[in-house]
Amino acid sequence: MGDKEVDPILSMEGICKSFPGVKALDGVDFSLWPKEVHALVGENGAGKSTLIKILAGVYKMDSGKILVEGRPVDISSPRQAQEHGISVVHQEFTLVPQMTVAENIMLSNMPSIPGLRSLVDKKTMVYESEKILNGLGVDIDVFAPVRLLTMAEQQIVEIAKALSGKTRILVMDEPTAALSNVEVERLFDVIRTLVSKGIAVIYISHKLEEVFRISHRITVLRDGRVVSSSPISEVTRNEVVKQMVGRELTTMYDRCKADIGGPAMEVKGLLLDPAGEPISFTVHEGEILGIAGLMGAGQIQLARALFGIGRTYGGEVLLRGRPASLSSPSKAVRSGVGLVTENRKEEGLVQLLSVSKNITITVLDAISRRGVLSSWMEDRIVTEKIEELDIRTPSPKQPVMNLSGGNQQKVVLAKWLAVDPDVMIMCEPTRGIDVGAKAEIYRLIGGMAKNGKAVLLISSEIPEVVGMSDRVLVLHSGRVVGELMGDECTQEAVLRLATGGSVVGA
Amino acid sequence: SAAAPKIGLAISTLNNPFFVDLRDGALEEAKKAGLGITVADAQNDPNRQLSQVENFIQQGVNIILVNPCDSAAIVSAIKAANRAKIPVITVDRGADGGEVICHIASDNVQGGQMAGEYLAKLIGYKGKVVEIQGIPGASAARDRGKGFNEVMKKYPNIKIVARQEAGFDRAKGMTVMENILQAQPDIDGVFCHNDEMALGALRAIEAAGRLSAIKIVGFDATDDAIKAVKDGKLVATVAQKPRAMGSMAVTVAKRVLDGAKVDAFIPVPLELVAK
Amino acid sequence: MLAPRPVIDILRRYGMTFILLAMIAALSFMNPRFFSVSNFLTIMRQVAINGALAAGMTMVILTGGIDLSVGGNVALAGCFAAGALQSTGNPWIAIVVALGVGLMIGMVNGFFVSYAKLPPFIVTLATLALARGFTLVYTEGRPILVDSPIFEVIGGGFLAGVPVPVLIVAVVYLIVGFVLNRTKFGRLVYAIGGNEQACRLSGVNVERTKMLVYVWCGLLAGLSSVILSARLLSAQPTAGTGYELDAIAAVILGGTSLSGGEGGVGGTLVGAFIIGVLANGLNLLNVSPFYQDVAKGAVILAAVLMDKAFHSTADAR
Amino acid sequence: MLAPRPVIDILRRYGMTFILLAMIAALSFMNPRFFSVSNFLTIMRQVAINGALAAGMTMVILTGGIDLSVGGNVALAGCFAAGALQSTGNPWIAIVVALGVGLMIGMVNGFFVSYAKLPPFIVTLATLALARGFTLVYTEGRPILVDSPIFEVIGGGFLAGVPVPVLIVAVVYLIVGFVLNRTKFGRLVYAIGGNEQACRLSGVNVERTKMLVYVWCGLLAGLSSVILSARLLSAQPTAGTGYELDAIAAVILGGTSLSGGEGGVGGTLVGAFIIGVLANGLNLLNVSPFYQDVAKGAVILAAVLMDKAFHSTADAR
Ligand SMILES: Nc1ncnc2c1ncn2[C@@H]1O[C@H](COP(=O)(O)OP(=O)(O)OP(=O)(O)O)[C@@H](O)[C@H]1O
Ligand SMILES: Nc1ncnc2c1ncn2[C@@H]1O[C@H](COP(=O)(O)OP(=O)(O)OP(=O)(O)O)[C@@H](O)[C@H]1O
Ligand SMILES: [Mg+2]
Ligand SMILES: [Mg+2]
Repeated sequence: MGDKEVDPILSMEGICKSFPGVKALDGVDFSLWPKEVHALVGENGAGKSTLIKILAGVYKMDSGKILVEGRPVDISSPRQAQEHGISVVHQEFTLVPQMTVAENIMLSNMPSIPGLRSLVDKKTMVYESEKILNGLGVDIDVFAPVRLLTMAEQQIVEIAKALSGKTRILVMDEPTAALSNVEVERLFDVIRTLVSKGIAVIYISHKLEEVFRISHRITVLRDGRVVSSSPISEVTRNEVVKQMVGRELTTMYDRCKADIGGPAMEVKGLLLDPAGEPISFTVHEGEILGIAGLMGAGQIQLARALFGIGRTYGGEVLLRGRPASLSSPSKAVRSGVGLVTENRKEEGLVQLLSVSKNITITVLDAISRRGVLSSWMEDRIVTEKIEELDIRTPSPKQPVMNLSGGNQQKVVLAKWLAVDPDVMIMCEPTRGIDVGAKAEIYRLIGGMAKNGKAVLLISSEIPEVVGMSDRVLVLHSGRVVGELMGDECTQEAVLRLATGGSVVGA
Repeated sequence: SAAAPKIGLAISTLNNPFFVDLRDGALEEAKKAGLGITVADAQNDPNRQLSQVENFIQQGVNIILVNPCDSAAIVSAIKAANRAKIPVITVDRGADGGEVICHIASDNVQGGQMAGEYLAKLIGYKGKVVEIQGIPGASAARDRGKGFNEVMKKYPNIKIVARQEAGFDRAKGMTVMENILQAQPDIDGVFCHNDEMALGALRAIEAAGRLSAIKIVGFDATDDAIKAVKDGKLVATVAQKPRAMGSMAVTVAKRVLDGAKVDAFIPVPLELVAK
Repeated sequence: MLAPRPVIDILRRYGMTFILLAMIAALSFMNPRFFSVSNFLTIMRQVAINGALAAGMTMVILTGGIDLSVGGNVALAGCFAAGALQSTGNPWIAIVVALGVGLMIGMVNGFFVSYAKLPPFIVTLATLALARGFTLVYTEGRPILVDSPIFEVIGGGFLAGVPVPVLIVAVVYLIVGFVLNRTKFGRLVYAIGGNEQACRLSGVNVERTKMLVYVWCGLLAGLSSVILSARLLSAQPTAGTGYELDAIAAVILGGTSLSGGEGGVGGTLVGAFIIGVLANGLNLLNVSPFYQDVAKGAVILAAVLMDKAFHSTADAR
Repeated sequence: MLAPRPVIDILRRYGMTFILLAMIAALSFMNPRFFSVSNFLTIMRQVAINGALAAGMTMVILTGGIDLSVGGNVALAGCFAAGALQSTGNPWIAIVVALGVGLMIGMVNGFFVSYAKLPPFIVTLATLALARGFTLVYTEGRPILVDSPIFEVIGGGFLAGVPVPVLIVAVVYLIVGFVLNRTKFGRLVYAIGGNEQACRLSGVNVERTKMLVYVWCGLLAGLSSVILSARLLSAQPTAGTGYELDAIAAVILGGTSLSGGEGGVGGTLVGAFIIGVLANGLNLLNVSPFYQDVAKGAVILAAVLMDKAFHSTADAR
């Protein structure tokens, strides 16, 4: 428990950091005591990641100082941060895709053969990494190359990596954005164990429910300034939300259901695996169809198959009653299907390009005449989307890589909202988005349905799926195990099906 | 084909009409004599040439004609052939070691001297001269430059105002000459280490309208160069008679294979081609 | 909000241009003959060929690819064109042949890179060998005369006081600049270089775009071959040897990254001029050929170092 | 889960090896003299130099870099070593000089690439020019004789029936393979090529690792220069021209990607052999030199295409 009598293990005082056009941090004071989990919350772009990147030696602060155990320290590289016992799980993954899970976990602490410092001890590496993964309660093949893992698995590897060294201060920037409940629970167990051993944790998350369960202290950032910092017991969730977004939020999943029309997409006997079971379902115009399941249940694979990525072994897909060939993403897009990928960094965005160029990449035909782009039409769409999604960027010309994680996610959404496809498949659309903006995005998704579009919503956040969908399809190890509608569609029912149970009363 | 003795001809480069002519001379003669012949092109890389001679030895040729990329670097290839008891004849460029039955060549140093003397005479043994060199370090560039500069040193009133390199290449020759023309308001003569560069330099000089004032001498007497001499655009080029050299090499090879004795050095006379 | 730092931003953006200007100033100081209209025209004429090649190379490199075949392309296109000129006597047919050969090689490269998904380095290395081989087979190693008044004008003529090759290349740069900055295709070139997978998942036809990029590069190599043989009034079977490296060097000096996605054709022009001015300057100063390579290496290294220094002072972090 | 498909996986993994074997089979069929112990020894001796260069190049390319300076390095190291041999008469000193020069050039490359963060293409293009220039200045364009029994043994000797250069290169491959697979440094080489930013954020000393990679490459170029001058018993100022392309081609044919992170030195050896066998076979078959480039281009293209086909059939998606 954070104990004010003890000296803080870490103090950051008067931290300022500016980027061209943005003052990301403006005199932030932040203290961390041993044995505490200190939550850092705030809107997208509030400066959370910037603060911890300064702590991690990624960015150099403009002014301010950092004290570790009361002594001023100079952290100008990630290596120096590590030497002070600071380990970080960054918001964007820092994995080497071609290397194995074990090698990634032990990358900065490669064990060597006793007496031969430069030789890698592969046995110890495997043993150590398996130990860490077991501690996290997951079963991931440590010999698998990371590029073959799902996002959730990669997230866990990322966490395991931070746990591999001798850590005194563990920083986690949205560690659970890609995790489902089961893994979150395991992670919390690990965090509690670490805290009991005297490690201090900085925990950044937009999932306030988690924040209130795990942390002892909470600091709210807003526009690069600390709005409040207090023990968790002294604030309520609503107060925190109000401090973050400056207003109260009442309803999240408020949408007036649209009129459900004819079938927009019919999936008939789709085989994702030669030995698997065929998947069939229909989604109608104006309908939001949720697809739920545990990690690895195959939702993402299904979504990708419907968008022409990855191989299928049979079955057909009808769009508005007509057979459609969705053999490649470009064909899918032309047939009126869109896909918000779950991995925004690798698959969603061109990091070097500006916000505006990322938004319009899906609608270049619409904003050009005989191949020549019209900057007027482009500006119009971009301005509209930036406003609609409240994308915080100093200018539409800002390279997307300079945006905060949540704002990057909004750009991914914006580029698909700009297309407005007949069938919108969304994988984890609100990953990394703050509570304030989430409600807005839900409203936009609802709006799509209202305009007669069909939405396939895939998310590991069961409340989101349940709250938004007209109907929920539950997957369990590659099979459709149930379909829930209306009152029977509750979190408990979804979870029961997803873990292999059966529908009550069915 | 097992009956006819086989000749291996290792050529330094076929990216140059001179050596193409040499090869053609050899091929014609071999055809006439009914000998099998294998040609290898080292693209001016001595190591590749060594590999090719090694490959000839593997192939079991009866005699090797080699036009070395470099006199020093060819020695180990010749020694390898010596070990395999395959006779070696060098063509155009000599070898610094190993046992060579016969060397057939015209002397590049002498050619440089001829070019120098002729150019000096044409400009009245005084004035400003430019030397455009071949690939630095290549033996033809070394030898031709050596002969030319020996002559130039004899005449105190001739000044070499620019000495630049153009890689034996026509386009580069033109570019380099353009640049030199910018720097030098008065030029009386230009000597180029080969005709390709001379023809490039000619283009630059023509374009600058200074052809009447500048005498250009090339080297190799390629078809294009001879035509330019006839048109009065180049004043001269040094003919090495590559075709003759090639056919001579095969003739000598046949004599060696027939067991006859041959001279250790057979010079192929140089000739100054001028109008 | 930070105060804008216009000076530093300009230095950062136009670093290489300043370095080019500094080179020109230094050379003018060392040899007054360097600084003359006629010498500048000479330099521009000389830069034309590498300039045209480098423009196409910029597009290829922007997508994260590379084209090593341009030199072989110049040789093959030039010799075929000269052959066509000799047999038909019609210079326009010859030009069409040159462009056609360039286009064909570009299509072959593009096909293997984008549809067969082979590594561009090895594909274009193979087509380089193929082009060189076919050139030798066709010419038997001998140059072909180009005898046509039209070619004489293209190589050595003037229009409104500007050498024709310079005009041609200026137009090329305007077009390529326009294509890269203002068209859908150009936008996709950058996007694919930045993140090919993200483009594919946005429904972009990545293959067609990459294919087209190699076609452009091949076409511009064909155009270069016309300029080159017009300059020499002859087509050389060995033409273009090593041109790929010069073109790539111009692109990278100009700030386009080999990994793609960043840069542009304006920088490439500056890069091509740096290389051209350097060669011209070394000739004018009559630097011994033995020392020219040393000077060249040192100047290139100094240029990128200085450019980097501008960037670092401008960088926020 | 899919059933394991061992045959396809082997094809996928060793595709290029099969292609090499197929080439050998075809050549043996076309010319029985090809298939003989002495010819294989000849090929191995010929492959030695490119092999040593390509081993170092593999490391550089695995980190996502490139080293164009190896050819110039071979020339400079060879000439300095030959000079040292002439002046001291001690072949061991000469060998140390060659390795030292290689190491130095590697350090210069490494410094500018990793600490000054300049693009490797342009840095090594500059050091290539510098090395060529210094070679010319030092030798004044003249080759230097290498007259030493030790060098004769290195270039042409046998040990237990195996040519010495082949032995040297075999040891090089064993060492480099071991370093890449078993040492921390080797694993970091792969990691940096896979995701440099991730390595940096993980506290890996990226700079030192990249520096070392260029040092290795330079050192192996120095070693190649020893083998080359021992083979030729002379050091050439123009030695090594174009060797960088052959080395890079071997690396890429061997399955290492130019973007880094994937591949290995075993594949590179196969790649170097494909290039060597092809050259040897074309000579033995008496293919006209004019057609050799065509054949070379076609075979390389066919090889990567076939390898790709193996991969595609093996790919699940
Ligand atoms: N490298 C950069 N260059 C320019 N601006 C940056 C850079 N990194 C962050 N910013 C800006 O700094 C501000 C703070 O960003 P930061 O990533 O810290 O937000 P965050 O609180 O982590 O948000 P999120 O919840 O969306 O992850 C944002 O306005 C962002 O645009
Ligand atoms: N490209 C690939 N190659 C090999 N295996 C893969 C590949 N992509 C996914 N997999 C495997 O297929 C299974 C299903 O993956 P999928 O991404 O569909 O899961 P998911 O249900 O989306 O899980 P999560 O909720 O964790 O994202 C996983 O076991 C994953 O490791
Ligand atoms: Mg963040
Ligand atoms: Mg998933």
